[in-house]
Amino acid sequence: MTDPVLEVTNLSKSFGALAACKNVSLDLMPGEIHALIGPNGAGKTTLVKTIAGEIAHDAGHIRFDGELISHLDAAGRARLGLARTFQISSLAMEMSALKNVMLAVMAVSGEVFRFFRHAGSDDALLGPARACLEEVGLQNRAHTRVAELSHGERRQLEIAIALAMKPKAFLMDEPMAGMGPEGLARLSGLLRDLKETAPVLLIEHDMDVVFSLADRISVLVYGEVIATGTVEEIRANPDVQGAYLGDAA
Amino acid sequence: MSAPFLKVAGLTAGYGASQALFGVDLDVGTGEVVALMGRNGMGKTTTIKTVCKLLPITGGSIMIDGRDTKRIPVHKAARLGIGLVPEGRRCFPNLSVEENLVAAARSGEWTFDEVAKLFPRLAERRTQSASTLSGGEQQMLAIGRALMTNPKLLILDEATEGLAPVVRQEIWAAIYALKDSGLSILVVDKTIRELKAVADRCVILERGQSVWTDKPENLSDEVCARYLGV
Amino acid sequence: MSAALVFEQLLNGLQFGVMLFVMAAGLTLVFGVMGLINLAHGSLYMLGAFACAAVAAATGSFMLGLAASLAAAAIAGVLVEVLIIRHLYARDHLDQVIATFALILVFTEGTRWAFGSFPLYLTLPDALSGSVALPGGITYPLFRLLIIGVGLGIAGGLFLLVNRTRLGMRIRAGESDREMIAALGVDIGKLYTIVFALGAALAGLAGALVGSVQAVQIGMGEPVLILAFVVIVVGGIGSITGAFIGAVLVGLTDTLGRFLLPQAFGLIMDASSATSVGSALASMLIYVLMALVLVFKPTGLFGKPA
Amino acid sequence: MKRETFITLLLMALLFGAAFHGKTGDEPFIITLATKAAIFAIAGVGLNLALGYGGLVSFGHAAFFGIGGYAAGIIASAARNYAPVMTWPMEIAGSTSMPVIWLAAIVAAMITAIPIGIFSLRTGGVYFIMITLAFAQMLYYFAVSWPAYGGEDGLSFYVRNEALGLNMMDPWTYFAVCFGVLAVVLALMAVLVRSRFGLALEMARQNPQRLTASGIRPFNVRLTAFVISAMITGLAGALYADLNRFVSPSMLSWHTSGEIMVFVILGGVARLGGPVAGACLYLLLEEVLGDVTDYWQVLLGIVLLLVVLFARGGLVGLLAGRRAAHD
Amino acid sequence: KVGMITTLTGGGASLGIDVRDGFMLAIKQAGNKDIEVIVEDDQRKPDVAVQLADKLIQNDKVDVLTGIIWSNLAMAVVPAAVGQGKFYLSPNAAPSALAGKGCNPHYFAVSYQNDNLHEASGAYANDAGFKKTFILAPNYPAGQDSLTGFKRFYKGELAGEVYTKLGQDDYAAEIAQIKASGADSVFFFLPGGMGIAFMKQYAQSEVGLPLIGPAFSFDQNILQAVGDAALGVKNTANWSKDIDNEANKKFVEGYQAEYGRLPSIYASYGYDTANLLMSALAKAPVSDMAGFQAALEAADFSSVRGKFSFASNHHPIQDIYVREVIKEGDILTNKIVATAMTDRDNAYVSECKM
Ligand SMILES: Nc1ncnc2c1ncn2[C@@H]1O[C@H](COP(=O)(O)OP(=O)(O)OP(=O)(O)O)[C@@H](O)[C@H]1O
Ligand SMILES: Nc1ncnc2c1ncn2[C@@H]1O[C@H](COP(=O)(O)OP(=O)(O)OP(=O)(O)O)[C@@H](O)[C@H]1O
Ligand SMILES: [Mg+2]
Ligand SMILES: [Mg+2]
Repeated sequence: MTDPVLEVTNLSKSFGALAACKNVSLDLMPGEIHALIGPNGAGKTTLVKTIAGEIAHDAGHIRFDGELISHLDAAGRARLGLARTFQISSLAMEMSALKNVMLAVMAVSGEVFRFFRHAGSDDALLGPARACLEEVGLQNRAHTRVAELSHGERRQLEIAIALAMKPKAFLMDEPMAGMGPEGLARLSGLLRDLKETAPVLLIEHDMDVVFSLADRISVLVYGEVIATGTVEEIRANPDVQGAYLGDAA
Repeated sequence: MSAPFLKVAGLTAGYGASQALFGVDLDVGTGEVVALMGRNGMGKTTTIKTVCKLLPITGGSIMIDGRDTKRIPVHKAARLGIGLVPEGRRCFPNLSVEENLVAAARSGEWTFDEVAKLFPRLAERRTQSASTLSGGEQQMLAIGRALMTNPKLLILDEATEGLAPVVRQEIWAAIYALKDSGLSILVVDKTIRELKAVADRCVILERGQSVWTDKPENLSDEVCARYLGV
Repeated sequence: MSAALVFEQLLNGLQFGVMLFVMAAGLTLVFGVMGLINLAHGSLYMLGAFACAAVAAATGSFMLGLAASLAAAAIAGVLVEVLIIRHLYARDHLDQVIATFALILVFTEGTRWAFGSFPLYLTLPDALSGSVALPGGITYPLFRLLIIGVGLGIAGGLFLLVNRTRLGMRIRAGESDREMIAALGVDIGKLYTIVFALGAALAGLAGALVGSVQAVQIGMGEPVLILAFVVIVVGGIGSITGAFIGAVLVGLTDTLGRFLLPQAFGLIMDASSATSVGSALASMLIYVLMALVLVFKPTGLFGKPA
Repeated sequence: MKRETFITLLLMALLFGAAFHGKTGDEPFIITLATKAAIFAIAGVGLNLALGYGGLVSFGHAAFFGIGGYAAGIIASAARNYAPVMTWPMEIAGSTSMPVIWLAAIVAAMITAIPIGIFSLRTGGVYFIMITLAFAQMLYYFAVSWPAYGGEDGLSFYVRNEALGLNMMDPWTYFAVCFGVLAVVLALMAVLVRSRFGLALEMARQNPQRLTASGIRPFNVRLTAFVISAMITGLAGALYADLNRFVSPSMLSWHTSGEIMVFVILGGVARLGGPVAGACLYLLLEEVLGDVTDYWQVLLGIVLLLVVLFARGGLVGLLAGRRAAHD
Repeated sequence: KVGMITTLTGGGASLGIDVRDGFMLAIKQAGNKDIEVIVEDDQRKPDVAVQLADKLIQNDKVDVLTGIIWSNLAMAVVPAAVGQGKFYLSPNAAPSALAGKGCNPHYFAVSYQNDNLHEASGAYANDAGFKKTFILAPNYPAGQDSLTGFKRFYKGELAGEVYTKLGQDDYAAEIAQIKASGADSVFFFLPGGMGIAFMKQYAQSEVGLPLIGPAFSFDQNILQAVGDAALGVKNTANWSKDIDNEANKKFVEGYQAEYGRLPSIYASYGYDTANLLMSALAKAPVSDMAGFQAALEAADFSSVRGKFSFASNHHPIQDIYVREVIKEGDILTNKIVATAMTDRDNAYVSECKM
């Protein structure tokens, strides 16, 4: 049996009296898309934030690529190959779309403290950045300021940036939200290809997408994982239907 | 049918020098639900912003309740009865949930208690700062906030984004109820299936122009493929 | 060093703190709540003091002077907001810095032009001057007790205004997203004019009150400006409670530092150099305090984490 | 050539032309004024790296300006008095050589900026403004009341320091030196902001969360920018000390911080030529309006207001238009 | 050609304006058309002052500089100016550094040496029989010099010695210390607004101990702002408007007629400076450096202070008086009540080698 790329054991996190994650255990195997679903406010984003190292967890362990990473900060974890997308787009509004991606390319190359060479004409950055924009269908918007992109286009850019980091695993927080049907189809295809190189922990409220893409699904309710299983198992689970799916099952 | 509550004709608008709308026609009658559709970046949000006077009108006209809005400021336009749920939520992060709701409230049937009935989660989080709400909770807050201004025309720009399926169903149910109570609604959403069920009419935008306006029944696969990419 | 002296110095520190709060109150509103960097706060303070002195001299009534200080500063506030600040909300904060810096020049030299270069006479009416005996054998100037009262009153009033009224919510909402609050039907422009004028009026009142125990002169607003910013930042931007606690903390630190540091150094060196080293350190003390607070609490004592 | 680059060159040409006019017209004071503008422009270029490109609004750059100035003053006056600058932990002799003094000023500014930066960068936004002010004020009060180097009275060293055997007391020569330094600093800055580091810095300003998620610590990037910025401003301080043959705590006061900031904002934040434009305009106004009336500062204020209200993005913004998204 | 660098804007403008007005009055009264005065505003910034000096010397080619109010500005300008061979006549600031080792043949202080008035206060404290004086001044060189000057002549015991923050406005803590110290008198040097604030607060605290201080806090322009709180306070000065001599009468009356206000001590320094300059010019042209210097040294003019001569380090030898604040009608002003020191030169004469 292969080892999981990402393994979360008994992770807990509270905000004051509110326990956002309680004893969550979860893993991400190579080559899979593992969907994380659950009602609003269940703690999904919180879980992603603790895994990414943006907020500290109270208890539990996070193992990535076989190593414990709890002691690393967010930047350190990103450098190990853990890329995340944000539920609410987090981009540099005054930069062009291309530059946003170039920065990610540069970050993985590790050569940040270079003061003299012109970055904007550096093919080592430009080439991969252009390729990533093309993957998400933004090649025509490369030189547009992010502030001038529409909401859906920004969502696509989020994905392009994550791609540019060439990570070992993706944490995607509602990547499809705000994207039109066309972008949705494109991204679904992209994720299917991508999971072979790097598995994806996918948070998504669009059940059509989840059911068609996910290899495994975990359901988080009130901070607890109430079920993990295949699409069929989850669809059939009455608890999940009641708490989350409604008619969408 | 009486004159439409919102009447947009030949509207052009844009962001400074870059024009984004090149002629949008759109009517929303009293008690009518109109769906505004189109691919990403086609001008849906821009249309809505212009209707709310967040962007200046550069050509064409917008009439709300029979009044030309060309020269009136944002807050006056809102007071003509528009309740906006903006794209990207835009809750006031430094205010608590309750403060977000009551800050701009105007009297009418929607009160804090009514909103709490629709979204019990908001009542639970009453004193929490809006900046720490989950994405979905913020979305609920934005909808509640617009309702508390007791508008005559509710504008929802991707209001169901990031909401769990159950909640989304509740919102669509609420939209039905609102429509029955005589509220006009202009809605942008990406789930065509649900839109079709609730809308009286659909308007499709392409490159800043309204290119197709008709009943949702007539939204053929061919039209969808051509304008919406499905 | 007797216990009575220490107690009196504590009282002095507290009183100085409250006085700082009075000086900072207007800025708390404009900067702390509206989020507007207003360097001209000190100028409005000066304007209030000059208006009070001029009217008090002309009419012989201190009370009329106080009213004039409120009115003059409020009017100046409205003018400034409508003519200048209003056009800058949508801009970078830095544009506000330079615009209000320009206003300092205009106000300072404008006041000098109108009132001459010499300090003005402004002193308390007999009814408010003199000392009262406190328990413990301390006599304490009446007016300073009065300032404590006024400070507490303003603090309470502002707290209620900002945290308990819809006006307060709307201002705070406007600080984070003006466009959105306007799109919800609030005339945020008018609201901001009113609040700015209120902040200006408070600055003017503080100028008149504090000016009557200090000097009414050109340039009196500049040190106040920095102090007021220190107070607000130590307390945490946006929090009235914070500004109040911050003011008292700064007041106590400054007063006790001035008093105790030279004595402390006196234990380890000769008297003369102890005074000089001690007071050199004392003059830096509030900045040390601010730096320490911010290093340990990067958003001030009561500020919301970013 | 990009419009902004062109404007920067044009500004430099104007500055040079003004000084040259002073030389040919036998009005040495114009040269002195141009020198002052060049020096403040250097300080502004330094600040602009932190404030404009890095979004780190430092209200304490007077600290570095003053530290640079005092480094120059102390070393030069030590040399003139044949006394060592310090004897512990090692003995350092004074010097009157400008390059040595510049280096010392840069290093002194760096040494001061590192701890200030480490502490200040824990905060952000307005808190950053105020904590940098706090550190500068501490130094200011220290300098005012510390008697060793003249306290509030400051420290005179009478004659400018020397370099390359040139007669620095000649205004034109000294102007040429300062102008040269300004040109070098501008060129460095132009390269720096377009480099990889410049890209990271821009992201640190616009969206630190994204930078972190990409694996780069915003703190490191900011600290580096802050320290480089301080070093440039420190160098300007040393030049200013030499211009006046005098240093005093007023170089450390918040007015100086404010003034440098005004130059940058007036000229155009995050614009290469911004500080040059700002310093030149401000000093020019001061000079011209001073002759009009005793109350000239009212006029100055009004002109500044007009510029802010009607020139978005400062002077360079007015001339060059909005910055394009890609460059 | 005279270049005057003085403070005309901002906080300290009143002093600069008085010096300028006094200076101009003297020239006008003398009907002198040969002297051209170029006045520049230093904004109270040392660096600006230095640059203005450069300007006046290089561009306007002035022969004589004057006008600076503040010691720190003087320290910045004077060495540079005399270094370039110009004469500098100080109408106010005269820091000890320029009186002792830093003295220069081309530098003349017309006003006093900085320590003088403080020394006189010390001497007066003895005369008044004070045994336990509490002394305070701001913590900067002039403040430190002030307390040193006071102590140089004061023979009693110190009840306390306090340095306040420069620009401080609230003195409650110091006043409390004074009350607790068991002092029998208070000496303070707090120029400008600091003095106004201190005296008002002192009066409100009803401490009641006698105050003494140098004239700077009791200047004609400040007194009105202090109000009745200043009444009866003793201060030491080398000039007062009631000094009885022809020159002073002409000055005081002329000043009131010209500017509509009573002259301040700074105005008197400006006036004397101009008269000294004109007296020297009458003897030798500036181009004759040695001759002009000798003519200045002779101090052959009628000073509003009465006796006036220069010590070997170019600082005045003069009488220093004790004045008391009184009310003349509605206006507060000073009246001489005693002489604190006669023919006082200064403590640095021997250090000056020129
Ligand atoms: N800093 C915080 N302080 C207090 N409560 C918080 C904080 N951050 C999150 N919460 C609360 O924790 C709960 C979990 O939030 P989280 O963002 O993880 O939800 P989510 O599962 O991602 O929901 P959604 O699907 O709506 O995005 C929410 O109820 C939220 O209000
Ligand atoms: N602030 C802006 N400045 C300039 N152009 C803008 C700005 N915002 C949007 N645009 C442009 O205007 C056009 C219409 O954008 P709009 O946001 O209205 O699209 P949309 O239909 O709402 O798309 P989405 O479904 O992605 O939200 C797009 O081409 C977009 O790039
Ligand atoms: Mg979430
Ligand atoms: Mg949109």
